Amino acid sequence: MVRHQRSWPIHLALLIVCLVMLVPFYWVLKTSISGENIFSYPPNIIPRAPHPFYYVDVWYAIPFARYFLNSVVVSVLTIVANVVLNAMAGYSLTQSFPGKRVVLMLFLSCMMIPFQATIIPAYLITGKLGLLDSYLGLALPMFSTIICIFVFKASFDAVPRSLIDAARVDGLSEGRIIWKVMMPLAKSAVATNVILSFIWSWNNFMWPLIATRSQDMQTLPLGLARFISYQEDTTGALYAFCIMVLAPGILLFLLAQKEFVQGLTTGATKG
Amino acid sequence: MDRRKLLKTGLAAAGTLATPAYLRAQSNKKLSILTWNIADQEALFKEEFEEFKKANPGVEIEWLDKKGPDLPAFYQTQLVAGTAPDVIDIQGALWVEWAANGALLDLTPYFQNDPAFVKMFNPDYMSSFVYDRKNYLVPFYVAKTLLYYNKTMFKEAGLSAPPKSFDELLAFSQAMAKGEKTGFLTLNFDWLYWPLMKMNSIELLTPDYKKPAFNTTAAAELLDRLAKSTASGAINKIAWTGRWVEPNGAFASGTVGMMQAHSASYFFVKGQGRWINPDTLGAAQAPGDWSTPTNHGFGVSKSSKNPELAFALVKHMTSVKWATRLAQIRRVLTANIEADKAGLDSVKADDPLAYAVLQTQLEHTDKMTGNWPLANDAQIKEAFWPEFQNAVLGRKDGKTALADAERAVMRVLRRS
Amino acid sequence: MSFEGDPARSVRKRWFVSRFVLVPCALVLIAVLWNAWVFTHNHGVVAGRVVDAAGAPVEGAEVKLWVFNFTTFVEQASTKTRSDGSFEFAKNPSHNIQLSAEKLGVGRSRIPVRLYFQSEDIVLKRPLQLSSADADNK
Amino acid sequence: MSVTAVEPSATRPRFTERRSTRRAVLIWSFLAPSLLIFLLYRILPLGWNVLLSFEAWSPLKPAVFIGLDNYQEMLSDDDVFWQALWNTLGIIASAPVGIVIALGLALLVNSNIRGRDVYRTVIFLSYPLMTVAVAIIWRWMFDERVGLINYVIRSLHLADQPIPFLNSFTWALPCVIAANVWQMLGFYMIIILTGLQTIPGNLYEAAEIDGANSFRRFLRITLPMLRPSLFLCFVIGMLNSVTSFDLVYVMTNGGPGHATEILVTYIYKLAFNQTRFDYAAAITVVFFLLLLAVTWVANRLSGGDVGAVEHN
Repeated sequence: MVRHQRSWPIHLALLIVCLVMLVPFYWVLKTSISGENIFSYPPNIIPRAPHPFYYVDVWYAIPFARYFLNSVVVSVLTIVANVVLNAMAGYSLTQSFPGKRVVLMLFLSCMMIPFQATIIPAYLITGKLGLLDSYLGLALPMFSTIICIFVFKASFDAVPRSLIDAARVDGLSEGRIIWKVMMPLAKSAVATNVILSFIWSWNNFMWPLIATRSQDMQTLPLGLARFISYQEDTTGALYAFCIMVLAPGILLFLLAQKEFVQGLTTGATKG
Repeated sequence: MDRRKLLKTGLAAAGTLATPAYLRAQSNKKLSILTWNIADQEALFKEEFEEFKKANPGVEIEWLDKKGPDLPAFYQTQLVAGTAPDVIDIQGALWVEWAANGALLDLTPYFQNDPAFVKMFNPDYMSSFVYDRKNYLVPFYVAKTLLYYNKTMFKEAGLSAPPKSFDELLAFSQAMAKGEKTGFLTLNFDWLYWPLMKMNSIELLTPDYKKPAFNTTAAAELLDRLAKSTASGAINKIAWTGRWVEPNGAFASGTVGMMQAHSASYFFVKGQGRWINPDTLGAAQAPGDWSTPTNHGFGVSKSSKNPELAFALVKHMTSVKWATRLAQIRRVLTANIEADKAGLDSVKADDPLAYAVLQTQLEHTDKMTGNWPLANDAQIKEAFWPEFQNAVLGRKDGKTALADAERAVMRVLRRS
Repeated sequence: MSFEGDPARSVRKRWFVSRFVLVPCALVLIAVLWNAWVFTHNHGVVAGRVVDAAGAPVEGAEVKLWVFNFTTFVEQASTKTRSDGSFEFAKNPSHNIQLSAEKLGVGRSRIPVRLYFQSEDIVLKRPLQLSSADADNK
Repeated sequence: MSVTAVEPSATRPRFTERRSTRRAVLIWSFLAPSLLIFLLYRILPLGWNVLLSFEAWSPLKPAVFIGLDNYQEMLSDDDVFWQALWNTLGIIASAPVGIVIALGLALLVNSNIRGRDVYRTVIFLSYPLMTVAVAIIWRWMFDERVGLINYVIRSLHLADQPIPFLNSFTWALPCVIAANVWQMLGFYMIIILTGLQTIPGNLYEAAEIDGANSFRRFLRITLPMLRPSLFLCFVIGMLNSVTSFDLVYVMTNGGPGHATEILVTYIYKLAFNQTRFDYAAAITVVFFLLLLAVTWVANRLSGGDVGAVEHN
């Protein structure tokens, strides 16, 4: 009874928030299928005479398939590397060892350097590694991300010590402890890593711009950027492009969201 | 175990992906060319390159294209890495800075060896690519500002001809402004608004380019007048806030009386505005025939391994044959006199209005302003424009704005 | 992240029917079907008819095929209508075209045609109707 | 990774020394890859910037040591720098707002109401989006003529004239901030949720027995326990926002005037549009120090160990 009286304001509040979160999507989607005369007021709330031709335009405006493929490859590389490296780093941070604070501070301070300021050295380094204009070169700078390391650390921290000690008593090696005891309890962290690292690599814009030379190494964000530049007159097409670029990310998220969102609640918890 | 296997395979896979395409294609007879956001002409370029390769066997050409805002970042990174493209297509005044920095090759000797080649081009456009008596670029395609006017709105306001003076320009704008309708617009990037200053004989710098010359009472008054007209809606404020899409779009919507923009705008506007035809749209010179160019030119990087070949490619791409093709397909002028004739003829037939627009680009090429051979043009632009913006948008009065601008510009000049 | 292959079979089974497999497969299937359709219908044939204001077929009207290039439509091909007012273009390369028809004394007309993919075969439902009034934006 | 091969047979809990040395090796070898990446792509570039900030250099020009000139110019003689600095601080200051909202949301969706997963999903949905696209979307929402926001405002008669949000000196920055909060909200919420999950339920039970009402329980238990998560939220969110460049670059490109110029965009423009890498480097260093200071303060305030989630 009590809950029933209480729950409707919660729902109301949440519904409003959701509305705020969703309206922009709708607005763009609407524009992408109906276009918009930028200079007629008022705008139509409901798409008038919707048609898919803006998407057709986008498809032929750039080698979409190719860019798409590139983005996918880079993202996959990044995701794999992130899950592995971050798990390792995250685990080490749960241990107490001399110099831990330094490492933590170091990691954190790494986030305080805007990428735009590192373009030139990053480019030179990648060049020294001979990775320019290659998938690996595109992905490498994002192979490990601080946030995700902390996410792993947090969920490892939440693994009850007793469990680990028990495993030690059973004589499991550290590696096995991580793999058999901790990882299963850190599913949520893995999901988070997959999604976040995908997002970052998928959305990365400045680095591919600098690190790629040949046309067929370009990634989707570059396509979008080029699109803004002169195709911008075809309003509808621009937003169609937005949708086409965003779709994969959203799709992946919606697919994994159960593991992701539920993992966060039922995942590694309860000290 | 399986964990390790997984990792191994992962790394192996990554390794195979890690061979850069263009490093594999390394060869000493290799040219790379960087164009400025003209990827839409891929087909044409491919043809040009094929022909060039036939003429010069064993040459490979790598074609790169970046969009305007990104090109500087890309090119400069390449400079630092020592892998700058041999040939580069540059717009606006960027080239001066790079020329001054020693990034670009001085083409003067090549020009001297080949007077016939130089003669092909419009001397005025050619001379806009000279920095301290040296030629650095060859015109690729060119444009300068003109005054578009909406004949329908002119009729409504009882106006017959486009304005002949700055005062008329403001008066006409005022006459046409009511409600949604505004009188005048200008593009504002790359000094494109400078003709407005020039009409009132205001100079940016002293002739020796050593000191600012714009901080005068006349200039202050001008800014205040512009601010007033903007506030009253005679001048659409998009003129001071928009870059490319907004102003052109506004004019295309048919609610703006006049727009000062370069010829490229015509095709944009035509694409958006159904109303446009020779009876509704007029193209004229701005008062005093002043205009600001935004030209594209081909330069050769000093770091180029084989500059002769690079220059040969430039000559090839700007030759009458290919310049003509470009002019016809892209509906632009190339400053290549013959090519432009041919291009104009082909346009004349199926788009008389485009013809009229392009025609203006060949007239009064001696009255071009707003392009100073300054090694720090970008910095001066950055120092001047925001203050100008403050003034015309009514955040500061002209006098203060100009004073601040002068201080900022002084700083830049002092540094160099 | 379950790499323990112990209850392998059942795990694998569940994995195969999970949405992580089904959704991508569905997408791939759609893509394949669509491409199959495209490859069988992209000969670039554009056919239609030209009629006058009264709706009677117009013979010998000049029909032009305009193809979108950068920001403008450029003339790609032109033909004359047959006795029944019908016309047909062979190799239309584009997905965004305009058709203009004109015959002295009868009038002119120009219509935009959007295609779902490049050089899609299409037969215009509505004929181009010539009118003496000056056609739009040209 | 291969260093982890430890034979189960050889390990008995009493061999603690060997184990501990092994663990040291293990720990550092686990950290190594990440550290290497950061060294290559963060630390070294930072060093490069530091060196450059004391020199006069541009591509093709030999570097000349000029001491503190760049810094002097920045602090004494560059209005734009200060403007950009204030705007950046403004964005930093806006992070807590987003976090408070997110905290509220997290508490709501943490209560076991129906369809909470749906709510979570929807609220988080904005974070996976490409920032460039987000910028485009919001530029479109804020559009003066047909932007939805202006439409709403005008149809509610809150304003008779459309507001040129992104072109107005007063509105541009708030709009950018709003877009930023919109994108980060879901992220904050998720982090806070994870934090909430790690609060042992028995604490609440105990408090309930003590008869503390929900508000006091929130103050006494939830908030203190959440401190680390909130700190993490602030730091990560703040750093994300101020070091991300796409949003401003696409929405306003720093304009009008320099109304939305932030340090990142200014650094970029200086380096690549004005070829002043040296000066940009100096600003980068100052920017870095600024963020370091802010983080340190936040760390003090939250009293939390960086990113840690305590249990005791």
